[in-house]
Amino acid sequence: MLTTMLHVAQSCAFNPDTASTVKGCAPTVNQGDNAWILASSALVLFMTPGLAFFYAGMVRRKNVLGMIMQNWVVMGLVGVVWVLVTYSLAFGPDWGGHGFVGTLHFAGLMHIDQQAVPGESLTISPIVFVVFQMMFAVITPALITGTTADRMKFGAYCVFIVLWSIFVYAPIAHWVFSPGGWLFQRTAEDFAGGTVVHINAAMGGLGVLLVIKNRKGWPGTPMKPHNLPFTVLGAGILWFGWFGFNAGSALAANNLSAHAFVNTNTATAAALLGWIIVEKLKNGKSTTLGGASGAVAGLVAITPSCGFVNLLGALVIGFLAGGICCLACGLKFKFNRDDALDVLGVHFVGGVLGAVLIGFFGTNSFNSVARDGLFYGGGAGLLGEQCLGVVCVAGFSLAVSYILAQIVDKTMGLRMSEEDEEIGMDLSQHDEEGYDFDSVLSGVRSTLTGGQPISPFAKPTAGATPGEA
Amino acid sequence: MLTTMLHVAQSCAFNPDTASTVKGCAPTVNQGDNAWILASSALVLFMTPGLAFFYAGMVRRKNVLGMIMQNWVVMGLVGVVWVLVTYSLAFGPDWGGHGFVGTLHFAGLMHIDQQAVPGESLTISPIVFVVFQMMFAVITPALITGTTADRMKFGAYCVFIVLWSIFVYAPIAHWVFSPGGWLFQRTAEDFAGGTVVHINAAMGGLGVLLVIKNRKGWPGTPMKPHNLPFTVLGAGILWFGWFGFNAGSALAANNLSAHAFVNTNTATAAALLGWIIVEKLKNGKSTTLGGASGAVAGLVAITPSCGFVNLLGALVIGFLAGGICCLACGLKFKFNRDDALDVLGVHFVGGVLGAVLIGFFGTNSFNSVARDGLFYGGGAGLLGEQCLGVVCVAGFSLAVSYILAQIVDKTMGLRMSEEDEEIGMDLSQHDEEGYDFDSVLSGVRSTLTGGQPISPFAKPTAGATPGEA
Amino acid sequence: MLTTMLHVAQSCAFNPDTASTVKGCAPTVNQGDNAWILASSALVLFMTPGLAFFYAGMVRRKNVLGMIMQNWVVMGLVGVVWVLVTYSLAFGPDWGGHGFVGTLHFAGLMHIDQQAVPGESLTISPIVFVVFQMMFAVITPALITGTTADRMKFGAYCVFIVLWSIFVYAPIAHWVFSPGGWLFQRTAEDFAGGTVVHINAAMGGLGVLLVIKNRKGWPGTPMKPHNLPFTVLGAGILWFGWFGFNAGSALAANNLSAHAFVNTNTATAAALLGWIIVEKLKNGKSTTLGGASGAVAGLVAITPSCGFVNLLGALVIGFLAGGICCLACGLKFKFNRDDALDVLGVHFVGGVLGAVLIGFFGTNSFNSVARDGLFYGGGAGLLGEQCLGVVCVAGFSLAVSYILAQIVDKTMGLRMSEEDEEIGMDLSQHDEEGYDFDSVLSGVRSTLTGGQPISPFAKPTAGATPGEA
Amino acid sequence: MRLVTAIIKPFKLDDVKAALQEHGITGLTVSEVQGFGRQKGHTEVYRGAEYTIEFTPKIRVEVVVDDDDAAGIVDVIAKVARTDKIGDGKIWTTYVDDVVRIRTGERGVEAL
Amino acid sequence: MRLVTAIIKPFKLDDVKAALQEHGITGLTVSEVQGFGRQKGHTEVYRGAEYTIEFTPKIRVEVVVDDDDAAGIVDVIAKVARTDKIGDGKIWTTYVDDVVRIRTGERGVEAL
Amino acid sequence: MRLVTAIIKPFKLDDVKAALQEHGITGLTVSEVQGFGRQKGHTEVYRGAEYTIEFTPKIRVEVVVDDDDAAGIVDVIAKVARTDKIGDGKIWTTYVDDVVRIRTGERGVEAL
Ligand SMILES: Nc1ncnc2c1ncn2[C@@H]1O[C@H](COP(=O)(O)OP(=O)(O)O)[C@@H](O)[C@H]1O
Ligand SMILES: Nc1ncnc2c1ncn2[C@@H]1O[C@H](COP(=O)(O)OP(=O)(O)O)[C@@H](O)[C@H]1O
Ligand SMILES: Nc1ncnc2c1ncn2[C@@H]1O[C@H](COP(=O)(O)OP(=O)(O)O)[C@@H](O)[C@H]1O
Repeated sequence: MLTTMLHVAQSCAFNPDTASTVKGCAPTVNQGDNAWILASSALVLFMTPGLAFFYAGMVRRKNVLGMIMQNWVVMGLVGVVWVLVTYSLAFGPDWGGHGFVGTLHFAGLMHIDQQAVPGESLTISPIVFVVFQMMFAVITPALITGTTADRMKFGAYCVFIVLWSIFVYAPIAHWVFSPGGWLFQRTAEDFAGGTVVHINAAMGGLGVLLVIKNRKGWPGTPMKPHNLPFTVLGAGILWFGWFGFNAGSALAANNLSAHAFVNTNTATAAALLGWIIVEKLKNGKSTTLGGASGAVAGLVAITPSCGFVNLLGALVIGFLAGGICCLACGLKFKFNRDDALDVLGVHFVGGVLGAVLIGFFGTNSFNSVARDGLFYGGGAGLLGEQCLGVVCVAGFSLAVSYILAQIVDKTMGLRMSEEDEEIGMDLSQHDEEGYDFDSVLSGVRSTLTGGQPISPFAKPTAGATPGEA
Repeated sequence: MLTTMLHVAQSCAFNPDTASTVKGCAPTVNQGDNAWILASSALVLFMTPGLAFFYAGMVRRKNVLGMIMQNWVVMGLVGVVWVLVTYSLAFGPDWGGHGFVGTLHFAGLMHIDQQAVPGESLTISPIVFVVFQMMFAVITPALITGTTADRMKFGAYCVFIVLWSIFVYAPIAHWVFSPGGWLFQRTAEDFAGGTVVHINAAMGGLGVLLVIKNRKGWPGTPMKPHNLPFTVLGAGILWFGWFGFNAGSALAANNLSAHAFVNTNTATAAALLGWIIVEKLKNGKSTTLGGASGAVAGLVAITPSCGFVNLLGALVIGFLAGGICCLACGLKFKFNRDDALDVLGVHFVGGVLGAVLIGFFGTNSFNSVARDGLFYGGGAGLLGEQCLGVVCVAGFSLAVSYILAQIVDKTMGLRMSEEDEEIGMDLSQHDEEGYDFDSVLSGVRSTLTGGQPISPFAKPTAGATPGEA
Repeated sequence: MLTTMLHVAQSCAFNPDTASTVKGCAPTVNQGDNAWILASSALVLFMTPGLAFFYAGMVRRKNVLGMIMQNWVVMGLVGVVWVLVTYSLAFGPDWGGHGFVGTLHFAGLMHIDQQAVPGESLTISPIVFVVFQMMFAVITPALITGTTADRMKFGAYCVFIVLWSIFVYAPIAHWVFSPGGWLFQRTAEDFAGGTVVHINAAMGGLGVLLVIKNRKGWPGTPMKPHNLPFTVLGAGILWFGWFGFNAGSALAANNLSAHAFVNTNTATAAALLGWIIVEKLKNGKSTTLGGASGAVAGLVAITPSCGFVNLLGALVIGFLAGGICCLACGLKFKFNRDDALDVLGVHFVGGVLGAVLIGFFGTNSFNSVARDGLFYGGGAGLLGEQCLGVVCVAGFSLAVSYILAQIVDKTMGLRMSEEDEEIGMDLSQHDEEGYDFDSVLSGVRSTLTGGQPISPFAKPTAGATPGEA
Repeated sequence: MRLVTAIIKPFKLDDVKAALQEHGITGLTVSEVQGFGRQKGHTEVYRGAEYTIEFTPKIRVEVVVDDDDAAGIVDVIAKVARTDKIGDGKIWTTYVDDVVRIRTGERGVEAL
Repeated sequence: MRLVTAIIKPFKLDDVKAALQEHGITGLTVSEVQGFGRQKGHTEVYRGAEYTIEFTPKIRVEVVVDDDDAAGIVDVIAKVARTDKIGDGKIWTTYVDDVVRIRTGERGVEAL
Repeated sequence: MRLVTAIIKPFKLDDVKAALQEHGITGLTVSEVQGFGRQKGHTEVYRGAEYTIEFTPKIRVEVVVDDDDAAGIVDVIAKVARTDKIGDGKIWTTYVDDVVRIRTGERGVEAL
């Protein structure tokens, strides 16, 4: 993203006064680039249901729907908040020139024609940029649910997500992705969101975790995954969609997208192997959950770096991410912090690895706006910027997330009651059950009680004659 | 779709005599547009398996495969019928100039080079248009199964679907989508098929429902969803694929596709929230099934309007669709009509909302061939056209569907026997069971009886020595 | 693929000396083509998880994860091996001019700028070609698991797959797909991999089967599919992804891709119908598994032919493939060879049908580099080439696969112990269980024993206070 | 006291439960079982491989009752669960020494 | 010998098992059942259609013990499984003629 | 009459059923249970968290038979279900007062 946006920044894009209208620039929209970024946007959207399954398979049966719903509803909440407010906060003209947050100039997508004008190098429609970026804003808060699984009240969770999108996601996206952002201007490199998405989400989760504490009974009570095929299905969808995430971040269908694509796949493959090899060495057997987790760790780690490293870099970053994240997942027991589905172990550790290793493996051999890292003669400057970026994003996200969680907890209560937690999210939060497999008991042990209370104009159906129309 | 087709109509496209060949026009095929519509076609194809899971999760376990199969087989039936006959009926040169149905000029895709020639504005290959439209023709009859779930005989169902494609879908697609169609020429607006797909399918379902009546025991017998994660999986696939459906209907990868894309996502997000808010207010809790249903309601409602309204319009249409469809689902109990999976409540109500609200929210601010609606100073003219379109499509579809269902019922019998219904579709229609989870009993309670009767050249395998090769 | 590669071969592509650099040729990269092939690559990648579900649904519950993992890990293994070695073996400059295998010139993607240079007709980035081809190399060995299901040791399986990729896949891909390959030069036609992928994988499976023999208890012990919805989900993903596989093999978003697309869908639809009609006639009922299998059979058969036949050809090939593969699945009982999930019946028979029928139905009416088959006045020449291709690929693959399987078996042991097979792959190979649905027993019958042995820096957590943070 | 065990057709559970409640029974325990008997199973076909499922799903209902009630309860179940078709199931009774209600520690008839 | 059958709340299984082991029991058999009694079930809502689930999931524990141990075992279970909330379940004992350990063919108390 | 209850290894069900049929038994009822005993369970590992599953899946076979047949039936099952490995299971018999065939209302041995 950095690559192309840089040029845009240097031309006219973020100065509403000089910007020409879409119509005027229309000929420079390249339909091929548009086609790829539209497809990429759809791919990234699909990642959120994918994540829902990745997570839902790992929780106990009684929480399957609660987990799915927490991910699903983010598509609704952020989908609306983004076009109304947060897009503008993230990508609007910088507010006051501090590089901290954007103004509300593009709120409700007003004046959007003035932004992301096809300039010297940005060849996609402005709205395509809006929707592509939206999908990142959607999946990021959804990642938080992996840490906080099984114990948040649904309503309070929704409120938290909206606040978090506004007060955490939008500023950080501005810092890193927007040409006016202060990290962007220091040329900290983050191709597709290692800091903005992964480190940010993991710290968001940690912030909430410090408020809501561990699950009841953890770690003593066994909390086995209830449906690992779902977890692998989710991981498969994530891998698939991540090509849009990473290769789409070139904002064009050019050679750079191709490099990002091959790096993404290579690192993911290497991380998959890295994770299961470590498992094999430590436990004697490699696991399917490990294979799925390793792939995700690789995808996370290559996210910031896919446009800045070469194939060797991708291989090393991926392999290290797989192996190290595998080991890192055990740490939560040591710290006695119930990061339920290992968001810290995978997204924080993987995200940091990916961001920091750019400082070593970065090379501008195929990406002219990229800088060389330590191993390619660029000195430690890039490494310093990368570390600065990681620390600032992590620190800001953790602090503000913790404060937001405290506010919501004090006002509405973030955590479910012990009894609700025991019953499970599905029944306690949604009055639903995930599965009804008891082929025999189904339909006999339950009774349809009363009518359709949901309809204001429908009378109770007690009088309806069954089976007759 | 309307947008681009209009120009095509004005040039040469549907006059076989003057049409140039593909080769001649080839340079004007834009590969970027082709790329997006090819991708969109794949996305829309994927919606049908998605729909299968959306529905299959909602029925009882004993009907899971029957439901999946009814959706799956449509891809086979319509996939063949479309290229042989119905494409031509829908998009062929108008027959007799009444705007009612096309001729068989393109049957078997003959002379297809003459159609959809890259003219002034249509920049995709003719065959790309054929396959993109095919996917709409596939999913539309599949929607019917939501109303008629759990009680149709498989063979008779297949016959009905073929007839329906020919006698209902093809003419209505001609009316609305083909430049020669009478509704098209009155400039009734339907960007991606609110009338052709959703209202049409819902009325098709109602037509069948009036013939086959309610499920045995409905509404007294509980008929709980057996696998809600599958339903959400299906909804996720639908949301993903719908970007192809709606943004692909611009038939190019241009600014209009971008607008359709952002409107689609915005309305869907708003509808998701609208549905679960209404649930929360009425029942005290919002549900996962509601979240999934709300998204689908939003997707339905924005389908006709995504290329004609601005962001505000999309927000309002989506939110209303979510809330109102949620309430509408209760109506079936009042009317004592077993619309099993609420196709009327979601697709009819949502489709009507989306089509009619164009009359209010329509604006030509970003789509030059669009008309302004009531709220944008365009007067009531557009609203009138929209209502006319809705009424005519609904009336025609209901009437002809009812007649076709009667014919099939009188000749082959459409409805399963009571006993088969009790046993479930999986065993009674297909001799299969969806799941075999009884880890322990599996493989002991069943016996492999006899050989492989399916093979004409294979002898019974009774004599085969187990476990030896 | 053949079409476009041919021209490339004739220009400069495979001569490293004369090749211009990417930068020099960059203007001739068409972003629309790039967009479609990037999207296609993502689609084809998605097929492998799809295949995992297609297969995993058909095995018994106790093997669900083992089956998924065997497919999943291929994405890791081949993902790494491909960029390091096998891409170069397959598509590198021919080694010694025999057309047998490529050199290591492109190993590690070095010198990749010299290859697949946008020449006269190849308009995508070289790396895009690499990743698109990678996805084929990934899914092909994964297909083998269908034959060998439920009985291979995980570690030995991984070793076998790596060897097979190098010694079987790479040479055959070179023969058929690389302009330097001997079959390519004889103009044997294989548009998207009927020989390279399907016949090759099926023979690979047979090679292993001859070594590891039948599953314990087969055919006497019942081995019912445990989750047919997963199988259909997988088939749906396969159908969706196959558009990338086939229409992407045009390596552009042009009219040829459109033809390949419509042929793919048409043949698949016809095969779906062909299979269930044969079932209906033989067994009295058609099945969901049949519908899914028929679609896959059609996809297999149209793979080699989609760019060389017209609509009629696609219809006939599809319908025949559906019907004949359905009958062929019974043959394994006659031969007493436990091809567990019918890879021979579907991929070998379907692949051969598709490849050979090009000899009859091939036509150059829309693909200028294609040859006419028997039915279009081209004589028997093409048929001869097709048969030669089939026989050579099948023979080489079977022989080398058998030898590799023997080597691995003699050194590491390929087959699980009887006891492990009885326990199932999930527990015996991975210490995991697919599902934990016993809502009640879950969490009570198991105990979290001891700490997190995986982490070297974490102490056992025995002392952690449950439920407190 | 007596333990009445009934193996019945699943779809009869609702009626049986209602009838027992009417008869004054306040508690019972139900489980899913697979029955083998005169009733035939069914056939499933997967890619031409035919499986015969010889067991049919049944429900086991268990009620502990006072000795005097046992015969009446058996009659009620026998009447309500009957469809006159093969596979309607069996009822048997066994002698129970002692019953405890865990919540209160009550014993014997009090515990029911 | 006696067969002790206990219907308990699922989350109590672990404690009951541990207590029985401490009491010297070396084997038991457990199954999932659905209980109906004073304890109310719960409600589920799907698109506005409300279902009442009247059965609650329970665990059935079965232990065959020597006659002399029966009373003690019943007491142990009754104590450990108790939560004082409705639905804690029941325990009953029945008389067992004969027991065989399949592996060895041992009979009676030896077989336990 | 007697109720013969056998806890066996799942994969033995087929043989047991066949042997009982040969012995003249026309009906039986089977259910899935979890056994705890001398036989060890297994271990599962998820992201390094290790779970021990102490229960092993078993099948419970129940047959009501005439008093005279009981001993023979027990012997048949004991013989066929035996693998000589730990965990083969148990068989026990209890006394049954009364049996009813629901379909016909027949009682006692007639009802079997
Ligand atoms: N001897 C038996 N012991 C235990 N259960 C039996 C016995 N005979 C039959 N059953 C149970 O009763 C059910 C119905 O028996 P079946 O012979 O099919 O029909 P019917 O009772 O109408 O003659 C069987 O499915 C089985 O569960
Ligand atoms: N008469 C009975 N026969 C068999 N099981 C019973 C009987 N009464 C109750 N149960 C079982 O005991 C469980 C608890 O009973 P319930 O009446 O809910 O609470 P409590 O035992 O605390 O009074 C029920 O769910 C049911 O499984
Ligand atoms: N006292 C008992 N009461 C009820 N069931 C028992 C008892 N002891 C063992 N079982 C059952 O028998 C099964 C086998 O017992 P186990 O001790 O593992 O092996 P074995 O019978 O070979 O000594 C157990 O899994 C359990 O289901």
